[in-house]
Amino acid sequence: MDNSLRELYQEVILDHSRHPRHYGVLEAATHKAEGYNPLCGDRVTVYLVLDGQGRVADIRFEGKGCAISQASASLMTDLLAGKTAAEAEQLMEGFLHIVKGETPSALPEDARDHMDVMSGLSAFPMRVKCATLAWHTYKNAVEEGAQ
Amino acid sequence: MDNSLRELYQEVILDHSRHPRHYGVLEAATHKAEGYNPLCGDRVTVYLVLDGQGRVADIRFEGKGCAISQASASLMTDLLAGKTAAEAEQLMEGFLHIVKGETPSALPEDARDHMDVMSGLSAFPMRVKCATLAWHTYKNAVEEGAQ
Amino acid sequence: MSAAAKIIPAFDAQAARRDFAILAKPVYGKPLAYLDSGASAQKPAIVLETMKAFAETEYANVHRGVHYLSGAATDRYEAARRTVQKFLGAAAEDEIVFTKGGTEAINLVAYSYLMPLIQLGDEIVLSVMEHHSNIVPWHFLRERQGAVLRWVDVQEDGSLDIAALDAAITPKTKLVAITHMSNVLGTLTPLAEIVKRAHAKGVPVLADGAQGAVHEIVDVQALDIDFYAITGHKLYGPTGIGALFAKRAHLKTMRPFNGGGEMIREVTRERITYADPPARFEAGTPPIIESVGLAVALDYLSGFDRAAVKAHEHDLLSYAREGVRQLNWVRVIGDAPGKGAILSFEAEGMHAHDLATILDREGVAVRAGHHCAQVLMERFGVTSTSRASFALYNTRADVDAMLSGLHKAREILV
Amino acid sequence: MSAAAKIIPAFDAQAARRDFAILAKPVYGKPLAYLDSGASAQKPAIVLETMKAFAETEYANVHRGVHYLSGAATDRYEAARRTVQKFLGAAAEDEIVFTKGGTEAINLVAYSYLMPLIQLGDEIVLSVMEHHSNIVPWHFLRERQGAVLRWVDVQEDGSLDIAALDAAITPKTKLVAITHMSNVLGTLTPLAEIVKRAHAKGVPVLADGAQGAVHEIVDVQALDIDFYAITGHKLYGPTGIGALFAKRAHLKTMRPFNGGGEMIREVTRERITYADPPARFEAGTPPIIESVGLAVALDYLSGFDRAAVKAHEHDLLSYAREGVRQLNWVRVIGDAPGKGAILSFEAEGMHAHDLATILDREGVAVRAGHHCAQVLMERFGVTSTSRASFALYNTRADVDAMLSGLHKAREILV
Ligand SMILES: Cc1ncc(COP(=O)(O)O)c(C=O)c1O
Ligand SMILES: Cc1ncc(COP(=O)(O)O)c(C=O)c1O
Repeated sequence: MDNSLRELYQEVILDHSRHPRHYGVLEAATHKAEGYNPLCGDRVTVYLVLDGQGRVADIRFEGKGCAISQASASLMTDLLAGKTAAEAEQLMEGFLHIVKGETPSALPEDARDHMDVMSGLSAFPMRVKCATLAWHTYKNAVEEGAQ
Repeated sequence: MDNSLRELYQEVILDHSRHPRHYGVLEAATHKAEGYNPLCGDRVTVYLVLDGQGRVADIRFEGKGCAISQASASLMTDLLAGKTAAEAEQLMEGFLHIVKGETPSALPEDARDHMDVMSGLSAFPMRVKCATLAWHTYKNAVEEGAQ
Repeated sequence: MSAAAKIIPAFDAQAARRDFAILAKPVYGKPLAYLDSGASAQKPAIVLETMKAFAETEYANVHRGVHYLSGAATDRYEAARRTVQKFLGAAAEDEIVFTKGGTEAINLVAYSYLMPLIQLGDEIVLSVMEHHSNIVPWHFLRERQGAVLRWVDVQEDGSLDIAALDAAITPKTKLVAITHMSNVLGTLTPLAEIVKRAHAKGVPVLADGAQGAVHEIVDVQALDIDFYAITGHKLYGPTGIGALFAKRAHLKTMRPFNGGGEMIREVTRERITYADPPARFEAGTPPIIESVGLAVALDYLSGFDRAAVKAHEHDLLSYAREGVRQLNWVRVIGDAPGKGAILSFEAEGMHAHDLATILDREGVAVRAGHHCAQVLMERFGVTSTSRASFALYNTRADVDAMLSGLHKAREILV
Repeated sequence: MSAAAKIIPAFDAQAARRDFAILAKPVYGKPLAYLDSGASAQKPAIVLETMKAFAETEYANVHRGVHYLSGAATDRYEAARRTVQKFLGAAAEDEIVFTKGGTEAINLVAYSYLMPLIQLGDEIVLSVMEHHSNIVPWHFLRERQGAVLRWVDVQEDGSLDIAALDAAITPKTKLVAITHMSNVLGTLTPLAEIVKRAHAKGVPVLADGAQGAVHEIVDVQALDIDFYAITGHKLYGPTGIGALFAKRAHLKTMRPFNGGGEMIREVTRERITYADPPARFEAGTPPIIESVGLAVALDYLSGFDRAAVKAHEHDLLSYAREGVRQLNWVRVIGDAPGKGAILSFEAEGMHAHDLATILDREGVAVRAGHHCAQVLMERFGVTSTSRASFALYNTRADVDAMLSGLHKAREILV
């Protein structure tokens, strides 16, 4: 068995994809966006409650897609919940680096540990878009998704 | 000097092209057509007087073009003048064969001799259209050019 | 042993494989099982070598020059047109228009034939299994001119509902646009019957032959079809070229599509007249080297006993279908009788992209996604499928690799 | 010795010739003097070999697959886009749309940008020296939507009358469509100045760079130009491919041209949404193998000192012009200051086709005809000219062959 495959589809990822955290609609969402990958038809909707300072007071997602896109969305909600706008920004930047196999500039140790489960993606450039879909959707929700 | 060139641009051809026979407008034309070669911009107008039986009672042409197209038009008018419809048809068929280097089926001896000056064209397939322009225009005049 | 299987020895796939250098090149250290010819076929050496040799010895622009190379190139280009004519069984070479691909061939009909005819409320009949290339051009006419798209459903097994098609043709129908062979289901449509019914109501028919021409012998005269579109790169030929067959009577009335060199008769400041077909529809420098490649590819394909090739591909299809049928966690989509050599399926608990990624590492190249057929995906309630498509160079070993890859994927993902 | 001649040693045309196998192949037993690169350039070995090698090792359809070959091919295709971006000095790769050629690139602007904007009486400014590819698409808008074509004349020497151009731009002008370099006269137009004047009046500018990009270093950002069209086969690349540079702001608002796979976001029975540029304008399977060839061709060209290449070509032009000037029976058409390496002429008492036929038998390939520029022919009162166009692989020996051929032709014809 290909090692890079084992690393990509490691247990944490599969667990996230089978049992996604923060899954479902957030009726009270202040921000919301739908992401779509036209190549595979995968979809994800990200719901946010941002407080006055832009802190992620609550977050949920809903979606249909491959293990990578679902796991990535689930992982993202874990990471972003409770974070300030600046922290979230930093996390997103770090994540985008990690999945491409680049070294993120500055990232809190624990976030990095969490994200490291996704570093196997760098061997699968064609799947990077699956992993970043949720994050780009989150960003869209913040910037253009005010309800 | 390339022999095939000498044969193509033999004196008879150049003479026809420099001093075309039956050149000019035929005011009394019963039939008329304009031919155009979009590749080189060459033009020829063929004027006919057809009598009741379709005999070529008179013929003229006007045009602008390369030595081959002008010579061919001039030669054609020499050949067609006075011919019946059936004879003209046979001449045209014979000519189309000769310029492609094929053997015409049946052709009066003297016409064949006249046309033979054009047989050098078969070595220049890219120039065949120049030689056939006048003939196709003649045909158009007969079929669709009634004045 | 089936009748089809008995014919197989007439075609030697192992020998044919040697014509395709890429098939011998391992992927991630594994033998390549290329099961994505439905997206694009690999090209035999003779195609690549002839294109190169042509460019090294006879290349120039076509039609415009009187010099030797220009004449040689023009001869090759026009000979390629005759090769396509013969391949499709067209009555005359001037019924063949070279395009940049299958998509452009269909767009040519949309822009040049249908656009000037369409009035608000006019209808276009198409099936739910069309490729986007045979959907979007008609959607344009809906968006821009108020045409109405009339969709014909397929049955559960993926076969075309011919009665539904017949019923969909009304006095307002201006065209039936239908695939010859579905790139997802493999379904072959009864073109002759479709044409008969459409013509009975005075409606012309366009067939998208991007897949059909690869697997079936096409005879546009016998079909009496109005338009038939093909694409070079699926026919073992180069990219950048395709062709449209259109009946001469249609071509004569069609207005130009792209404007430029070659397609005009005369241009002045005030007005313009157009060249006769097919030149009228071939604006600009055409894909000259590609036309030579396409001709060689068609000759290559026609050089085989096509029935034997079909039997071989069908053997692979049956073998693969049998293989996945034994996995009760795989659902095949498309099982129409007599279908062509394409197998689409869903595997329980596995998204097509994850499956394809795992197969890839096993050297197995399949397609995953909506296959440019989202309307069909919707029809079957899926967002994507996995697809294995078979070409003349595939063997049972390729299928075996896929089947064993499926097991590995299940181990990893489920 | 002129200043230009002094720079020549920096570029070794004899060495470059060895990259072009076809140049060593005699024609009618005579050495080939290929002076028709303005119609289409020959292709260096590296282009042909790379295309073949790519097809033999990394070929698959692009964008749609997750398997190895599909990824490899997609990488090459997108890398080619970046090569074009760099070649034209564009700010971003998504400002480059691949097309089938220069003609389609201009038609794309006509269909996708201008067609939806044109109202009855709106004007398009173009020069009388445009190639049909930069005339006919605008005639379509005249025929179909009542646009008005405003023609800008050239001066007797073939240079653009910039004051006339300025005057032709009115409040009704929707586009200035102008060649960068005339394929007949060799005239280079002052694009930067044209753009400045047009933009001052709020009018966008399209440049037909089919010839210009071959001989000039293009920087679309420095020019601030809106659209720039190129074609692969004149740039020492393959047929079947070209590209359009368009400013991102334009691409964003432009509607689709061809409809099909790749260019959509989502397709349902009722509606359709489109992909972002450049994909929106690349319907169907693109010219994949050709994109790889084009990238190599551009790298090949850029690998030389372009100023030295230009000096070399200019030396050939001067040498040829000097040669024909000594023949008082030859009239050169197009003598604009700083013009590019194309020489058109008429020879007294010889029709261009007869002349070209005779030159051909001497191994000299020139173009004869209207060069897809009938409006220009009319302007100069001719129906055709002979044209020698120079490429990096030409030498003074080619010019000598042409000059001696001219004498022979006069012997025969006059
Ligand atoms: C059924 C069908 N139609 C049309 C097309 C479009 O052909 P192309 O992409 O070569 O333009 C394809 C292939 O993508 C296809 O499978
Ligand atoms: C000035 C000019 N514009 C446009 C074109 C059209 O390019 P293509 O024929 O490659 O489409 C050409 C070449 O034929 C040209 O010389």
